[in-house]
Amino acid sequence: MTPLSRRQMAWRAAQDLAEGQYVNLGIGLPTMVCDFVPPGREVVFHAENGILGMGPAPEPGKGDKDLINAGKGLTTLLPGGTFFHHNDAFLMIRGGHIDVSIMGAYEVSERGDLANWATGSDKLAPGVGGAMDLAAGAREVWALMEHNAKDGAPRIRKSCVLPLTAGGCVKRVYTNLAVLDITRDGVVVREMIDGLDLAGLQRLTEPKLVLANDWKKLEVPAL
Amino acid sequence: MTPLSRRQMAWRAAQDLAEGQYVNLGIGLPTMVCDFVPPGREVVFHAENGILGMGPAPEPGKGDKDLINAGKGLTTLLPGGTFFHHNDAFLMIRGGHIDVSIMGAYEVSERGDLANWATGSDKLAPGVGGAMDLAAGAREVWALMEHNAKDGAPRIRKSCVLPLTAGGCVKRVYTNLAVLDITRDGVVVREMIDGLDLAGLQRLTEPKLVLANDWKKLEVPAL
Amino acid sequence: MIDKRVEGFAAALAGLRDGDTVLCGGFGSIGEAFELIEAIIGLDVRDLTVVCNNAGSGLVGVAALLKAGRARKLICSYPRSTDPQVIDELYARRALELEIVPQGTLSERMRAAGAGIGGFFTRAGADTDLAQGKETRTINGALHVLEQPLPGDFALIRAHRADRWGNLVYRKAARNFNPVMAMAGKVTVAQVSEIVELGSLDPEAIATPGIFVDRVVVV
Amino acid sequence: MIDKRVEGFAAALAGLRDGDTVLCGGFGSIGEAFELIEAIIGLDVRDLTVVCNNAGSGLVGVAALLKAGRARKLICSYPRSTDPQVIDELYARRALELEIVPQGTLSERMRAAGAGIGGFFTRAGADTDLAQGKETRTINGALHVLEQPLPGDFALIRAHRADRWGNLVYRKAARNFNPVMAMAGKVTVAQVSEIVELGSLDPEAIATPGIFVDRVVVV
Repeated sequence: MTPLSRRQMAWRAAQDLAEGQYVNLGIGLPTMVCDFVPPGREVVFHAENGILGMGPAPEPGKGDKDLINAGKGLTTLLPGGTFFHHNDAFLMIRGGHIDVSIMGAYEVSERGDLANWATGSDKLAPGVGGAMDLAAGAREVWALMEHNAKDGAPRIRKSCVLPLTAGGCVKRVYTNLAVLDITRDGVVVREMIDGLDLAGLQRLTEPKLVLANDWKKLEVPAL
Repeated sequence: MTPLSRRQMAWRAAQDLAEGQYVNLGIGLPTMVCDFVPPGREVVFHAENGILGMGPAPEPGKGDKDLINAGKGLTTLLPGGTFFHHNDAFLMIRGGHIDVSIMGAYEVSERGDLANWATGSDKLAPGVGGAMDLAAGAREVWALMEHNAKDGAPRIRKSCVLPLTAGGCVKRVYTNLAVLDITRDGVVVREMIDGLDLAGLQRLTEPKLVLANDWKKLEVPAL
Repeated sequence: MIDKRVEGFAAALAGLRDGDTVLCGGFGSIGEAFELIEAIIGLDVRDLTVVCNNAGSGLVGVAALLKAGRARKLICSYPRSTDPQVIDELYARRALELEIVPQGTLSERMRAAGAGIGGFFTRAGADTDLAQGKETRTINGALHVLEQPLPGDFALIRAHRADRWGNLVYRKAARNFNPVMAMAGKVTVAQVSEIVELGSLDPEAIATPGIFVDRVVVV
Repeated sequence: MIDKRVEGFAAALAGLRDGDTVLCGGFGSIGEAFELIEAIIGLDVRDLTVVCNNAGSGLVGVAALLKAGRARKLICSYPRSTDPQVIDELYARRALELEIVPQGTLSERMRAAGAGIGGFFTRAGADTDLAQGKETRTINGALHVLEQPLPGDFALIRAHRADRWGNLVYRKAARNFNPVMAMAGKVTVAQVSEIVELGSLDPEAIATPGIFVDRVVVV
C-alpha cells in the first residue's frame, strides 16, 4: 500500500473539476491543483487577492513580481483573466459565485465541520485568512489533506477538536488514502488506494465509514 | 425688487463652491450650477449614475449619448474625470466623500429638515432618486429653490408639511430672494436682494429670521 | 471550452418563469437592454417583479414590458424619468404595485445579494416614510435602517463589449446599474454590441468579470 | 488648481497622531507602501492600531513599523505570511494586541466605513470563536454575525500611476487591499511610481478615483 504523494493528491482533486467552474485554491497543497487540470478543460481559478483566470506558475526567472497567487507564489494570467480589488474578490466568494473551494484542513468532522485555521498553539499567532469566508460562501467546499496527522491521529473526526472554521460545509475530502463524501448518511468511501480495505481505512478514521456500492480503486499516475 | 432668475440662482450657489470640492448636483435647477463656477476654479462634479469630473453640457449636436448626467441631460467629461458603476457612485455619497450636495427642495424647516421627494399628490407616482442618500451622506447639503411656492406659500417652514427626505441635513438655502444659513440660533439671513428688507423677507418665510450682522446685498450678474 | 454566447432571445431568456424577479439595468434609457427586455413580452411569463432605477422611457424596454402587463410589481427609485407615459397610466389605474427605494439603497441591496451580505444598516431614509415597518437602530448617534438583500432570478443588462468568458466592458455612463445587477442575478444575461477575442479586453479594465455573467447575446 | 502631490514623507504623513488607526495596503509584500509606512518610524507617534492583511514580511514596511514598537494593536487576517520573524517575536512576548478577522470581513468592514454602512451581517465566521461577543442573527436559516465598520485615520496605500487629481491605477495583483483602504481612510496617502498628466489615464480604467485620495507621493 502506497499512499499518494502530495502532487498525486492534487492531481486527483483536479480531475473532478468540471469545465467552466470557478475554483478557489487554498494556500499550500491545494495551490498545486491548478497544475493538474486535464488539458483542454477550461477551469477558471480565482485568487482572493484579486485574480480570475490564473494560469500555471511561470517558468523560473520569468514571473512578474506583481502577479502572485493567494499563497504569495508567482503565477500567470490566462487570456480572459481579470484583475480586481480585494473587496470584489471576497464579494465573489461570499456571494456564492465560486463553484468550488479546495482547502487544506487540520480536521473534518462527519458532519462536514471544518477546522483549518487555529492549531491551538500558543507559540505562533493564529491566522484565518479567507478560510471562513470561503467555507461560508463557496457553493462546494472540498478538503485536501493527509488522512492522518504526523502522530497518526485521525483527521476525519466525529467532532473536530480544534476550533472550527465553519460548521457543516465540507462536501468531499481528498486524502492520501481515499476519496470520501460527507453525506447525511455518514462518511461515504468513494475510492481507496490499492492494498487498503474498508477495515484498514476505518482504523485510521474516527467516525464510522460507509463503503459506496460503486467504490473504486483510487488510481493516480506517477507524478 | 427683482427676484433672481433661475440661472442667477444657480450662479449664486456656484460662487460658494471652493476649489477642490467634490460636488453633487441634483436634477433640475441645481444641474445649472455646473455652468457658473468661476473660471480657473477646479471643482469636481459628481453624477450619481457614475461620473466624477463632469464638464459643461456639450455644444448642440455634439454630445455622446452614453455620457449623461443625473438629470439625463448630455454632459461631458473633463481631463481627470472617471467612470465607475452606480454602486461606487453611492458609496461615495453615503460614505461622506461628497463635500457638497446641492438639491432642489419643496420645503426646508428651520431645523434643516428637507422635503424634496414626495408632493403628496396621488395622481403621479412618487420618486425619491438619490435624495435620501445625498441628504444622509454628503458633508453639506445646500437647498436651491424658489423662496415661495407658486401660490405664495412659504417653503422655508417651521416644520415641513410634506414627507421628509431627511431631518436636520440642510445647512444653507439659496432662493431667488436670499441666501440663508440654517443654524442652531435659527434661520440666519446672509444676503437679500436689493429692495427687500428683513420685514419683507419675514412675511414670505414661516420661521423667525435672524439678520446676520455682516449681511450683504445679494448681487448677481445679468445672465 | 467556456462559451457564454447564446443565439437569439429565446436562449438568452430560457428558464424565466412566472413570478420571477428581473433586474433591468440602465439609468434613464442609457445602458438599458431594450431588445432583451422587450423579448420577454413574446414569452408566456407573468407576474414579474421588475427592479429598475426608473420605470422605462417612452414605449421601449422596461416601459414596453410594463405596458404589456407582464409585471405585478416594480421596485425602483425614480419611476418618472424621461417620457413616463406608461408608468403614469399604470399608476393612475393603480395597476402596478410600486416599491420606492432610495437609489443608493436600491443599489446596495442588490450588491448585498451579490456579495453574500445578509443585511446592512444605512442612514439613508432611516427617519422617513420609506423606513416604515423596517427595523431601525441608532449607531454612533445616528438613526440607521436595516435593509435587506435584493437578489434577482434574472439580471438583464447591457454592455459594450464581451468575450466568450462573459467579461464585460461598458461605455462611459452607460455602465451605471449594470455591474451591480450582474452580481445580483442568479442568471445574468448581457446584451452587447460586440464580442471580441478572448484576451483582447484589458484585464485591468474589465468592469464586470465573467464570473457574474451567464449568457451573452449580441444585438 | 487641484494638486494632491506632496513632496517628502513628512508632508505625506502630516497630521498622524498617537493612537491613530492606520490602514496599510498590500497582500504579502505585494502592493505594500514600504517606504511610506517606514517613514512613520521617524515620527514621534505611538500606540497606533495597524490594519493590514498580514503583519509584514521580513524587516520592511509594516514589519519594520511593528518591530519599532509603534503599534499597540494589529488587526489582520493572516499575520504569519512570508518571513514572519517580527510578528513571531512580538507574539512570543505578547507585546502586541492582535485582532484576527476573516479576510473578507476585514475588507468588508473597511468598505462599510468608506461606504457609510453602519454595520452588516455576514455568515463568515458566525459559528466560530471569532464571533464571540458579537451579535448574531439567523437570516434565511443561516447564522450571521453583525460586523462593524473599520475606518482608518490614515490609509497608506501603494499604486502604480497617479495624476494630480489623485486618480490611481495599479499593476496586476498589486491592487489587492489598496482601493478599499483608500475608501476607508480619513486621510488617504498613495505612494506611487509615477505621476502622469491629468487626462492621460483611461477614465474607464481608473481603479481608485481621486475622490478617495488626499495626498500622492512619488517614491
